[in-house]
Amino acid sequence: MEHLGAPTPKEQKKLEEINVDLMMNGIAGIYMSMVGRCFTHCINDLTSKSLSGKEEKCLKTCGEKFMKYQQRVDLRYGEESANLQ
Amino acid sequence: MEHLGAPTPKEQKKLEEINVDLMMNGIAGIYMSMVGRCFTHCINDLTSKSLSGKEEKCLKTCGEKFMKYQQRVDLRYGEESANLQ
Amino acid sequence: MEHLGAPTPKEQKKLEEINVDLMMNGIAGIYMSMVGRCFTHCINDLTSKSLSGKEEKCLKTCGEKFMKYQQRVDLRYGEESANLQ
Amino acid sequence: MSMFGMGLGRPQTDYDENKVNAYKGEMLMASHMRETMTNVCYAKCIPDHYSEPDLNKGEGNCVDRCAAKFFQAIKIVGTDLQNQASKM
Amino acid sequence: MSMFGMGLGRPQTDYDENKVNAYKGEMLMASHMRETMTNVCYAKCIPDHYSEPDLNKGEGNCVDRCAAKFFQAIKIVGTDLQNQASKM
Amino acid sequence: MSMFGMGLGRPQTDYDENKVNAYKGEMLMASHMRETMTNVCYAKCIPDHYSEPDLNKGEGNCVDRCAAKFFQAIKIVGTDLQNQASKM
Repeated sequence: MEHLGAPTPKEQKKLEEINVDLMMNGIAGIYMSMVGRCFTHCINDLTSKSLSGKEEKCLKTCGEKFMKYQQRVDLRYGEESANLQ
Repeated sequence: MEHLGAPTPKEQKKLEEINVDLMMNGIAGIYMSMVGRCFTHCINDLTSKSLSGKEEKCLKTCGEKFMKYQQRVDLRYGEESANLQ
Repeated sequence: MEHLGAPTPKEQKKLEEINVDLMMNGIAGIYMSMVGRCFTHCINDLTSKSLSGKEEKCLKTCGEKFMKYQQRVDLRYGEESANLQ
Repeated sequence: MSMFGMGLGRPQTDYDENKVNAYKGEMLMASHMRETMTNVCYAKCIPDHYSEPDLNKGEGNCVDRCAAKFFQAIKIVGTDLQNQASKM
Repeated sequence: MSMFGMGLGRPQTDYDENKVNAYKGEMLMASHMRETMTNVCYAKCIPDHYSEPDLNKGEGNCVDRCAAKFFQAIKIVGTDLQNQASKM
Repeated sequence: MSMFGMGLGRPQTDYDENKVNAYKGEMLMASHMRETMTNVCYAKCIPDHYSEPDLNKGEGNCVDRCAAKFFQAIKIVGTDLQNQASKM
Protein backbone atom coordinates (compact mmCIF):
# COMPACT_ATOMS: atom_id res chain seq x y z
CA MET A 1 0.00 0.00 0.00
CA GLU A 2 3.03 2.26 -0.33
CA HIS A 3 1.39 4.19 -3.16
CA LEU A 4 -0.69 6.03 -0.56
CA GLY A 5 2.30 7.68 1.13
CA ALA A 6 3.51 7.06 4.66
CA PRO A 7 0.88 7.79 7.33
CA THR A 8 1.44 10.55 9.90
CA PRO A 9 1.40 9.53 13.61
CA LYS A 10 -2.27 10.63 13.93
CA GLU A 11 -3.18 8.62 10.87
CA GLN A 12 -1.09 5.70 12.11
CA LYS A 13 -3.12 5.72 15.32
CA LYS A 14 -6.41 5.69 13.40
CA LEU A 15 -5.23 2.89 11.13
CA GLU A 16 -4.14 0.75 14.06
CA GLU A 17 -7.60 1.14 15.55
CA ILE A 18 -9.25 0.02 12.30
CA ASN A 19 -6.77 -2.80 12.01
CA VAL A 20 -7.46 -4.11 15.51
CA ASP A 21 -11.22 -3.94 14.87
CA LEU A 22 -11.01 -5.81 11.59
CA MET A 23 -8.62 -8.38 12.98
CA MET A 24 -10.85 -9.10 15.96
CA ASN A 25 -13.91 -9.29 13.76
CA GLY A 26 -12.09 -11.55 11.32
CA ILE A 27 -10.96 -13.92 14.07
CA ALA A 28 -14.44 -14.05 15.60
CA GLY A 29 -16.03 -14.65 12.19
CA ILE A 30 -13.66 -17.40 11.08
CA TYR A 31 -13.73 -19.03 14.50
CA MET A 32 -17.51 -19.12 14.73
CA SER A 33 -17.87 -20.29 11.15
CA MET A 34 -15.58 -23.20 12.11
CA VAL A 35 -17.62 -23.97 15.22
CA GLY A 36 -20.76 -23.87 13.08
CA ARG A 37 -19.28 -26.21 10.51
CA CYS A 38 -17.98 -28.73 13.04
CA PHE A 39 -21.26 -28.59 14.97
CA THR A 40 -23.32 -29.18 11.84
CA HIS A 41 -21.17 -32.20 10.92
CA CYS A 42 -20.68 -33.77 14.32
CA ILE A 43 -24.02 -33.28 16.08
CA ASN A 44 -26.83 -35.36 14.70
CA ASP A 45 -28.68 -36.45 17.80
CA LEU A 46 -30.78 -33.76 19.44
CA THR A 47 -32.73 -36.02 21.78
CA SER A 48 -30.26 -35.37 24.58
CA LYS A 49 -28.82 -32.23 26.22
CA SER A 50 -25.22 -33.35 26.59
CA LEU A 51 -22.61 -34.39 24.09
CA SER A 52 -21.95 -38.10 23.60
CA GLY A 53 -18.36 -39.34 23.70
CA LYS A 54 -18.49 -39.81 19.95
CA GLU A 55 -19.73 -36.27 19.33
CA GLU A 56 -17.07 -34.86 21.61
CA LYS A 57 -14.31 -36.72 19.81
CA CYS A 58 -15.65 -35.61 16.42
CA LEU A 59 -15.71 -31.96 17.53
CA LYS A 60 -12.19 -32.18 18.92
CA THR A 61 -10.83 -33.70 15.73
CA CYS A 62 -12.70 -31.22 13.56
CA GLY A 63 -11.43 -28.26 15.59
CA GLU A 64 -7.81 -29.43 15.58
CA LYS A 65 -7.86 -30.08 11.88
CA PHE A 66 -9.38 -26.70 11.16
CA MET A 67 -6.67 -24.99 13.20
CA LYS A 68 -3.98 -26.70 11.15
CA TYR A 69 -5.83 -25.85 7.98
CA GLN A 70 -6.14 -22.20 9.02
CA GLN A 71 -2.43 -21.94 9.76
CA ARG A 72 -1.58 -23.32 6.33
CA VAL A 73 -4.06 -21.00 4.59
CA ASP A 74 -2.76 -17.97 6.47
CA LEU A 75 0.83 -18.83 5.56
CA ARG A 76 -0.06 -18.91 1.88
CA TYR A 77 -2.28 -15.86 2.20
CA GLY A 78 0.65 -13.91 3.65
CA GLU A 79 2.99 -14.98 0.86
CA GLU A 80 0.55 -14.32 -1.95
CA SER A 81 -0.46 -10.92 -0.53
CA ALA A 82 3.19 -9.91 -0.34
CA ASN A 83 3.58 -10.82 -4.03
CA LEU A 84 0.60 -8.63 -4.97
CA GLN A 85 2.17 -5.36 -3.85
CA MET B 1 -16.47 -10.01 31.96
CA GLU B 2 -15.75 -8.86 35.52
CA HIS B 3 -12.15 -9.93 35.23
CA LEU B 4 -11.46 -6.76 33.24
CA GLY B 5 -12.33 -4.38 36.08
CA ALA B 6 -15.26 -1.98 36.18
CA PRO B 7 -15.22 0.54 33.31
CA THR B 8 -14.85 4.28 34.00
CA PRO B 9 -17.67 6.56 32.76
CA LYS B 10 -15.64 7.46 29.63
CA GLU B 11 -15.07 3.80 28.91
CA GLN B 12 -18.69 3.04 29.69
CA LYS B 13 -19.72 5.57 27.06
CA LYS B 14 -17.42 4.00 24.46
CA LEU B 15 -18.65 0.51 25.27
CA GLU B 16 -22.28 1.54 24.94
CA GLU B 17 -21.53 2.93 21.50
CA ILE B 18 -19.90 -0.35 20.42
CA ASN B 19 -22.76 -2.28 21.95
CA VAL B 20 -25.43 -0.31 20.09
CA ASP B 21 -23.54 -0.74 16.81
CA LEU B 22 -23.14 -4.48 17.24
CA MET B 23 -26.71 -4.93 18.38
CA MET B 24 -28.10 -3.02 15.41
CA ASN B 25 -25.85 -4.90 13.02
CA GLY B 26 -26.84 -8.20 14.62
CA ILE B 27 -30.55 -7.45 14.33
CA ALA B 28 -30.18 -6.36 10.71
CA GLY B 29 -28.12 -9.44 9.86
CA ILE B 30 -30.42 -11.96 11.52
CA TYR B 31 -33.53 -10.25 10.16
CA MET B 32 -32.29 -10.15 6.57
CA SER B 33 -31.02 -13.71 6.77
CA MET B 34 -34.53 -14.71 7.81
CA VAL B 35 -36.08 -12.75 4.94
CA GLY B 36 -33.62 -14.42 2.57
CA ARG B 37 -34.46 -17.87 3.87
CA CYS B 38 -38.22 -17.38 3.74
CA PHE B 39 -37.98 -15.80 0.29
CA THR B 40 -35.88 -18.67 -1.06
CA HIS B 41 -38.38 -21.21 0.29
CA CYS B 42 -41.64 -19.49 -0.54
CA ILE B 43 -41.00 -17.85 -3.90
CA ASN B 44 -40.70 -20.23 -6.78
CA ASP B 45 -42.55 -18.47 -9.54
CA LEU B 46 -40.72 -15.56 -11.10
CA THR B 47 -42.97 -15.11 -14.11
CA SER B 48 -44.99 -12.46 -12.30
CA LYS B 49 -44.15 -9.25 -10.44
CA SER B 50 -46.53 -9.58 -7.53
CA LEU B 51 -46.87 -12.16 -4.82
CA SER B 52 -49.56 -14.81 -5.17
CA GLY B 53 -51.88 -15.47 -2.23
CA LYS B 54 -50.06 -18.72 -1.61
CA GLU B 55 -46.64 -17.05 -1.57
CA GLU B 56 -47.90 -14.34 0.76
CA LYS B 57 -49.31 -16.88 3.20
CA CYS B 58 -46.09 -18.89 3.10
CA LEU B 59 -43.98 -15.78 3.83
CA LYS B 60 -46.25 -14.77 6.70
CA THR B 61 -46.09 -18.23 8.28
CA CYS B 62 -42.34 -18.45 7.78
CA GLY B 63 -41.79 -15.01 9.35
CA GLU B 64 -43.99 -15.70 12.36
CA LYS B 65 -42.36 -19.04 13.00
CA PHE B 66 -38.90 -17.56 12.75
CA MET B 67 -39.81 -14.87 15.29
CA LYS B 68 -40.92 -17.51 17.75
CA TYR B 69 -37.81 -19.53 17.03
CA GLN B 70 -35.59 -16.47 17.55
CA GLN B 71 -37.21 -15.70 20.90
CA ARG B 72 -36.59 -19.25 22.10
CA VAL B 73 -33.00 -19.25 20.89
CA ASP B 74 -32.30 -15.89 22.53
CA LEU B 75 -33.77 -17.09 25.82
CA ARG B 76 -31.41 -20.09 25.85
CA TYR B 77 -28.53 -17.98 24.61
CA GLY B 78 -28.99 -15.63 27.54
CA GLU B 79 -29.10 -18.46 30.05
CA GLU B 80 -26.11 -20.32 28.65
CA SER B 81 -24.03 -17.12 28.38
CA ALA B 82 -24.75 -16.32 32.02
CA ASN B 83 -23.49 -19.79 32.97
CA LEU B 84 -20.24 -19.24 31.08
CA GLN B 85 -19.05 -16.35 33.23
CA MET C 1 -35.69 8.96 6.21
CA GLU C 2 -37.12 12.49 6.37
CA HIS C 3 -39.10 11.62 9.49
CA LEU C 4 -35.91 11.99 11.50
CA GLY C 5 -35.44 15.67 10.73
CA ALA C 6 -32.63 17.22 8.70
CA PRO C 7 -29.18 16.51 10.15
CA THR C 8 -26.95 19.36 11.39
CA PRO C 9 -23.51 19.75 9.76
CA LYS C 10 -21.83 17.83 12.63
CA GLU C 11 -24.35 15.03 12.25
CA GLN C 12 -23.98 15.16 8.48
CA LYS C 13 -20.24 14.62 8.89
CA LYS C 14 -20.79 11.62 11.17
CA LEU C 15 -23.36 10.12 8.80
CA GLU C 16 -21.04 10.46 5.82
CA GLU C 17 -18.36 8.59 7.73
CA ILE C 18 -20.78 5.75 8.52
CA ASN C 19 -21.99 5.76 4.95
CA VAL C 20 -18.49 5.47 3.48
CA ASP C 21 -17.66 2.61 5.87
CA LEU C 22 -20.81 0.68 5.05
CA MET C 23 -20.44 1.29 1.34
CA MET C 24 -16.84 0.08 1.33
CA ASN C 25 -17.72 -2.95 3.42
CA GLY C 26 -20.70 -3.71 1.17
CA ILE C 27 -18.59 -3.51 -1.99
CA ALA C 28 -15.87 -5.70 -0.49
CA GLY C 29 -18.43 -8.25 0.72
CA ILE C 30 -20.36 -8.50 -2.53
CA TYR C 31 -17.17 -8.53 -4.58
CA MET C 32 -15.53 -11.30 -2.57
CA SER C 33 -18.74 -13.33 -2.47
CA MET C 34 -18.74 -13.14 -6.28
CA VAL C 35 -15.09 -14.22 -6.47
CA GLY C 36 -15.90 -17.10 -4.12
CA ARG C 37 -18.86 -18.18 -6.20
CA CYS C 38 -17.02 -18.02 -9.52
CA PHE C 39 -14.00 -19.78 -8.03
CA THR C 40 -16.13 -22.58 -6.61
CA HIS C 41 -17.83 -23.10 -9.98
CA CYS C 42 -14.87 -22.73 -12.30
CA ILE C 43 -11.98 -24.36 -10.45
CA ASN C 44 -12.23 -28.11 -10.18
CA ASP C 45 -8.69 -29.24 -10.75
CA LEU C 46 -6.34 -28.65 -7.83
CA THR C 47 -3.48 -30.78 -9.08
CA SER C 48 -1.79 -27.75 -10.61
CA LYS C 49 -0.80 -24.31 -9.31
CA SER C 50 -1.80 -22.22 -12.31
CA LEU C 51 -5.10 -21.67 -14.01
CA SER C 52 -5.83 -23.58 -17.20
CA GLY C 53 -7.10 -21.69 -20.22
CA LYS C 54 -10.52 -23.16 -19.62
CA GLU C 55 -10.60 -22.08 -15.98
CA GLU C 56 -9.46 -18.60 -16.91
CA LYS C 57 -12.18 -18.25 -19.51
CA CYS C 58 -14.82 -19.52 -17.09
CA LEU C 59 -13.73 -17.02 -14.41
CA LYS C 60 -13.76 -14.15 -16.89
CA THR C 61 -17.25 -15.03 -18.12
CA CYS C 62 -18.54 -15.51 -14.60
CA GLY C 63 -17.11 -12.17 -13.44
CA GLU C 64 -18.48 -10.25 -16.40
CA LYS C 65 -21.91 -11.77 -16.00
CA PHE C 66 -21.97 -11.01 -12.30
CA MET C 67 -21.08 -7.38 -12.96
CA LYS C 68 -24.01 -7.05 -15.35
CA TYR C 69 -26.24 -8.82 -12.88
CA GLN C 70 -25.12 -6.51 -10.07
CA GLN C 71 -25.85 -3.42 -12.14
CA ARG C 72 -29.36 -4.64 -12.88
CA VAL C 73 -30.02 -5.55 -9.25
CA ASP C 74 -28.74 -2.18 -8.03
CA LEU C 75 -30.94 -0.35 -10.52
CA ARG C 76 -34.05 -2.13 -9.21
CA TYR C 77 -32.86 -1.79 -5.62
CA GLY C 78 -32.61 1.97 -6.06
CA GLU C 79 -36.10 2.22 -7.58
CA GLU C 80 -37.78 0.01 -5.02
CA SER C 81 -36.06 1.77 -2.10
CA ALA C 82 -37.24 5.12 -3.40
CA ASN C 83 -40.82 3.77 -3.45
CA LEU C 84 -40.56 2.65 0.19
CA GLN C 85 -40.05 6.14 1.60
CA MET D 1 -37.91 0.11 7.53
CA SER D 2 -37.40 2.45 10.48
CA MET D 3 -36.52 0.08 13.27
CA PHE D 4 -33.90 1.92 15.22
CA GLY D 5 -35.22 5.40 15.96
CA MET D 6 -35.76 4.84 19.65
CA GLY D 7 -34.17 5.48 23.03
CA LEU D 8 -30.69 4.07 22.31
CA GLY D 9 -27.79 6.20 23.53
CA ARG D 10 -28.12 9.55 25.25
CA PRO D 11 -27.24 13.01 23.94
CA GLN D 12 -23.90 13.70 25.63
CA THR D 13 -21.95 14.76 22.58
CA ASP D 14 -22.04 17.63 20.15
CA TYR D 15 -24.56 15.83 17.99
CA ASP D 16 -27.84 14.07 18.60
CA GLU D 17 -26.88 10.44 19.16
CA ASN D 18 -30.40 9.16 18.85
CA LYS D 19 -30.68 10.70 15.43
CA VAL D 20 -27.27 9.41 14.32
CA ASN D 21 -28.08 5.94 15.65
CA ALA D 22 -31.41 5.91 13.86
CA TYR D 23 -29.70 6.77 10.57
CA LYS D 24 -26.97 4.25 11.23
CA GLY D 25 -29.55 1.54 11.87
CA GLU D 26 -31.32 2.30 8.62
CA MET D 27 -28.05 2.26 6.71
CA LEU D 28 -27.03 -1.05 8.28
CA MET D 29 -30.41 -2.51 7.41
CA ALA D 30 -30.17 -1.21 3.83
CA SER D 31 -26.70 -2.66 3.49
CA HIS D 32 -27.81 -6.14 4.64
CA MET D 33 -30.93 -5.83 2.47
CA ARG D 34 -28.92 -5.16 -0.68
CA GLU D 35 -26.56 -8.03 0.05
CA THR D 36 -29.38 -10.49 0.75
CA MET D 37 -31.34 -9.46 -2.34
CA THR D 38 -28.18 -9.81 -4.44
CA ASN D 39 -27.69 -13.35 -3.16
CA VAL D 40 -31.25 -14.70 -3.33
CA CYS D 41 -32.06 -13.27 -6.75
CA TYR D 42 -28.76 -14.54 -8.14
CA ALA D 43 -29.62 -18.05 -6.97
CA LYS D 44 -33.12 -17.82 -8.49
CA CYS D 45 -32.34 -16.06 -11.77
CA ILE D 46 -28.79 -16.86 -12.89
CA PRO D 47 -28.55 -20.62 -13.23
CA ASP D 48 -25.78 -20.79 -15.84
CA HIS D 49 -23.65 -17.89 -14.76
CA TYR D 50 -20.45 -19.19 -16.29
CA SER D 51 -21.42 -19.98 -19.84
CA GLU D 52 -22.39 -16.57 -21.24
CA PRO D 53 -20.99 -13.15 -20.24
CA ASP D 54 -24.29 -11.35 -20.91
CA LEU D 55 -27.57 -11.36 -19.03
CA ASN D 56 -30.06 -12.75 -21.48
CA LYS D 57 -33.57 -11.33 -21.72
CA GLY D 58 -35.14 -13.99 -19.53
CA GLU D 59 -32.54 -13.52 -16.81
CA GLY D 60 -32.97 -9.75 -16.86
CA ASN D 61 -36.74 -10.00 -16.55
CA CYS D 62 -36.33 -12.52 -13.76
CA VAL D 63 -34.13 -10.07 -11.83
CA ASP D 64 -36.71 -7.29 -12.19
CA ARG D 65 -39.51 -9.50 -10.86
CA CYS D 66 -37.34 -10.95 -8.14
CA ALA D 67 -36.50 -7.46 -6.87
CA ALA D 68 -40.16 -6.43 -6.90
CA LYS D 69 -41.19 -9.56 -4.99
CA PHE D 70 -38.30 -9.21 -2.56
CA PHE D 71 -39.46 -5.76 -1.47
CA GLN D 72 -42.99 -7.03 -1.04
CA ALA D 73 -41.69 -9.97 0.97
CA ILE D 74 -39.80 -7.67 3.34
CA LYS D 75 -42.99 -5.89 4.27
CA ILE D 76 -44.77 -9.16 5.03
CA VAL D 77 -42.02 -11.03 6.81
CA GLY D 78 -40.82 -8.09 8.86
CA THR D 79 -44.00 -6.83 10.48
CA ASP D 80 -43.63 -8.78 13.72
CA LEU D 81 -39.95 -8.08 14.07
CA GLN D 82 -40.46 -4.38 13.59
CA ASN D 83 -43.11 -4.37 16.28
CA GLN D 84 -40.70 -6.12 18.59
CA ALA D 85 -37.73 -3.86 17.76
CA SER D 86 -39.78 -0.74 18.44
CA LYS D 87 -40.37 -1.98 22.00
CA MET D 88 -36.64 -2.19 22.72
CA MET E 1 -14.57 -16.70 25.79
CA SER E 2 -12.02 -14.04 26.71
CA MET E 3 -9.74 -14.02 23.70
CA PHE E 4 -8.87 -10.40 23.23
CA GLY E 5 -7.73 -9.03 26.59
CA MET E 6 -4.10 -8.69 25.59
CA GLY E 7 -1.51 -6.20 24.41
CA LEU E 8 -3.49 -4.66 21.49
CA GLY E 9 -3.38 -0.88 21.26
CA ARG E 10 -1.60 1.46 23.66
CA PRO E 11 -3.13 3.82 26.22
CA GLN E 12 -2.82 7.22 24.48
CA THR E 13 -6.37 8.39 24.92
CA ASP E 14 -8.60 9.39 27.81
CA TYR E 15 -9.68 5.80 28.32
CA ASP E 16 -7.88 2.48 28.61
CA GLU E 17 -7.72 1.14 25.08
CA ASN E 18 -6.71 -2.33 26.13
CA LYS E 19 -9.77 -2.60 28.29
CA VAL E 20 -12.08 -1.20 25.61
CA ASN E 21 -10.55 -3.53 23.01
CA ALA E 22 -10.98 -6.51 25.29
CA TYR E 23 -14.66 -5.69 25.76
CA LYS E 24 -15.09 -5.02 22.07
CA GLY E 25 -13.55 -8.40 21.23
CA GLU E 26 -15.90 -10.18 23.60
CA MET E 27 -18.89 -8.37 22.17
CA LEU E 28 -17.83 -9.18 18.60
CA MET E 29 -17.37 -12.82 19.55
CA ALA E 30 -20.76 -12.90 21.29
CA SER E 31 -22.41 -11.34 18.26
CA HIS E 32 -20.94 -13.93 15.87
CA MET E 33 -21.79 -16.67 18.38
CA ARG E 34 -25.46 -15.70 18.53
CA GLU E 35 -25.69 -15.51 14.75
CA THR E 36 -24.01 -18.88 14.24
CA MET E 37 -26.12 -20.60 16.89
CA THR E 38 -29.26 -19.10 15.33
CA ASN E 39 -28.29 -20.54 11.95
CA VAL E 40 -27.13 -24.03 12.93
CA CYS E 41 -29.99 -24.76 15.34
CA TYR E 42 -32.52 -23.49 12.80
CA ALA E 43 -31.15 -25.93 10.23
CA LYS E 44 -31.23 -28.82 12.73
CA CYS E 45 -34.56 -28.12 14.48
CA ILE E 46 -36.94 -26.32 12.11
CA PRO E 47 -37.37 -28.53 9.08
CA ASP E 48 -40.81 -27.36 7.98
CA HIS E 49 -40.57 -23.69 8.81
CA TYR E 50 -43.19 -22.62 6.35
CA SER E 51 -46.15 -24.82 7.12
CA GLU E 52 -47.07 -23.84 10.70
CA PRO E 53 -46.64 -20.43 12.38
CA ASP E 54 -46.00 -21.95 15.82
CA LEU E 55 -43.03 -23.82 17.23
CA ASN E 56 -44.39 -27.22 18.13
CA LYS E 57 -43.28 -28.97 21.30
CA GLY E 58 -40.71 -31.15 19.55
CA GLU E 59 -39.14 -28.17 17.81
CA GLY E 60 -38.97 -26.19 21.05
CA ASN E 61 -37.27 -29.02 22.90
CA CYS E 62 -34.86 -29.48 20.01
CA VAL E 63 -33.89 -25.79 20.24
CA ASP E 64 -33.21 -26.10 23.98
CA ARG E 65 -30.96 -29.10 23.50
CA CYS E 66 -29.26 -27.60 20.47
CA ALA E 67 -28.37 -24.47 22.47
CA ALA E 68 -27.01 -26.57 25.36
CA LYS E 69 -24.89 -28.67 23.00
CA PHE E 70 -23.71 -25.63 21.06
CA PHE E 71 -22.24 -24.04 24.18
CA GLN E 72 -20.53 -27.31 25.08
CA ALA E 73 -19.18 -27.56 21.53
CA ILE E 74 -17.68 -24.07 21.71
CA LYS E 75 -15.58 -25.05 24.70
CA ILE E 76 -14.26 -28.14 22.93
CA VAL E 77 -13.65 -26.74 19.48
CA GLY E 78 -12.19 -23.45 20.64
CA THR E 79 -9.49 -24.55 23.07
CA ASP E 80 -6.65 -24.51 20.56
CA LEU E 81 -7.71 -21.26 18.95
CA GLN E 82 -7.94 -19.53 22.30
CA ASN E 83 -4.45 -20.69 23.17
CA GLN E 84 -3.24 -19.28 19.90
CA ALA E 85 -5.11 -15.98 20.23
CA SER E 86 -3.74 -15.41 23.73
CA LYS E 87 -0.22 -15.52 22.27
CA MET E 88 -0.94 -12.64 19.87
CA MET F 1 -6.40 -4.37 -4.97
CA SER F 2 -6.55 -0.61 -4.51
CA MET F 3 -10.22 0.15 -5.01
CA PHE F 4 -10.94 2.85 -2.51
CA GLY F 5 -8.26 5.52 -2.87
CA MET F 6 -10.56 8.12 -4.39
CA GLY F 7 -12.58 11.20 -3.56
CA LEU F 8 -14.55 9.84 -0.58
CA GLY F 9 -14.70 12.10 2.46
CA ARG F 10 -13.14 15.55 2.77
CA PRO F 11 -10.19 16.61 4.89
CA GLN F 12 -11.87 18.42 7.80
CA THR F 13 -10.11 16.63 10.63
CA ASP F 14 -6.59 16.45 11.97
CA TYR F 15 -5.77 13.62 9.60
CA ASP F 16 -6.16 13.02 5.88
CA GLU F 17 -9.51 11.28 5.56
CA ASN F 18 -8.95 10.23 2.00
CA LYS F 19 -5.80 8.45 2.98
CA VAL F 20 -7.39 6.81 6.01
CA ASN F 21 -10.39 5.75 3.93
CA ALA F 22 -8.15 4.29 1.26
CA TYR F 23 -6.30 2.20 3.84
CA LYS F 24 -9.55 1.21 5.50
CA GLY F 25 -10.96 0.05 2.16
CA GLU F 26 -7.89 -2.08 1.50
CA MET F 27 -8.06 -3.59 4.96
CA LEU F 28 -11.76 -4.36 4.56
CA MET F 29 -11.09 -5.96 1.20
CA ALA F 30 -8.20 -8.00 2.64
CA SER F 31 -10.38 -9.14 5.51
CA HIS F 32 -13.17 -10.34 3.20
CA MET F 33 -10.56 -11.90 0.92
CA ARG F 34 -9.03 -13.97 3.71
CA GLU F 35 -12.44 -15.12 4.88
CA THR F 36 -13.58 -16.10 1.38
CA MET F 37 -10.34 -17.93 0.60
CA THR F 38 -10.60 -19.78 3.90
CA ASN F 39 -14.11 -20.93 3.01
CA VAL F 40 -13.67 -21.91 -0.63
CA CYS F 41 -10.37 -23.76 -0.17
CA TYR F 42 -11.76 -25.59 2.85
CA ALA F 43 -14.68 -26.83 0.76
CA LYS F 44 -12.34 -27.93 -2.07
CA CYS F 45 -9.49 -29.44 -0.06
CA ILE F 46 -10.77 -30.79 3.26
CA PRO F 47 -13.46 -33.35 2.44
CA ASP F 48 -13.16 -35.50 5.58
CA HIS F 49 -12.47 -32.83 8.16
CA TYR F 50 -13.72 -34.83 11.08
CA SER F 51 -11.93 -38.13 10.82
CA GLU F 52 -8.26 -37.16 11.26
CA PRO F 53 -6.85 -34.27 13.33
CA ASP F 54 -3.91 -33.72 10.94
CA LEU F 55 -3.74 -32.26 7.45
CA ASN F 56 -2.44 -35.08 5.30
CA LYS F 57 0.06 -34.41 2.54
CA GLY F 58 -2.54 -34.34 -0.21
CA GLU F 59 -4.71 -31.86 1.69
CA GLY F 60 -1.74 -29.61 2.41
CA ASN F 61 -0.67 -29.54 -1.23
CA CYS F 62 -4.25 -28.88 -2.24
CA VAL F 63 -4.39 -25.83 0.05
CA ASP F 64 -1.17 -24.44 -1.44
CA ARG F 65 -2.49 -24.75 -4.99
CA CYS F 66 -5.90 -23.48 -4.04
CA ALA F 67 -4.37 -20.33 -2.52
CA ALA F 68 -2.23 -19.77 -5.62
CA LYS F 69 -5.21 -20.17 -7.95
CA PHE F 70 -7.41 -18.00 -5.73
CA PHE F 71 -5.07 -15.04 -6.04
CA GLN F 72 -4.90 -15.51 -9.81
CA ALA F 73 -8.69 -15.71 -9.93
CA ILE F 74 -9.06 -12.43 -8.05
CA LYS F 75 -7.08 -10.60 -10.71
CA ILE F 76 -9.23 -12.04 -13.48
CA VAL F 77 -12.66 -11.74 -11.90
CA GLY F 78 -12.11 -8.32 -10.38
CA THR F 79 -10.89 -6.28 -13.34
CA ASP F 80 -14.28 -4.91 -14.32
CA LEU F 81 -15.37 -4.17 -10.79
CA GLN F 82 -12.18 -2.29 -10.06
CA ASN F 83 -12.68 -0.19 -13.16
CA GLN F 84 -16.16 0.61 -11.94
CA ALA F 85 -15.14 1.35 -8.35
CA SER F 86 -12.43 3.74 -9.49
CA LYS F 87 -15.11 5.82 -11.23
CA MET F 88 -17.04 6.35 -7.98
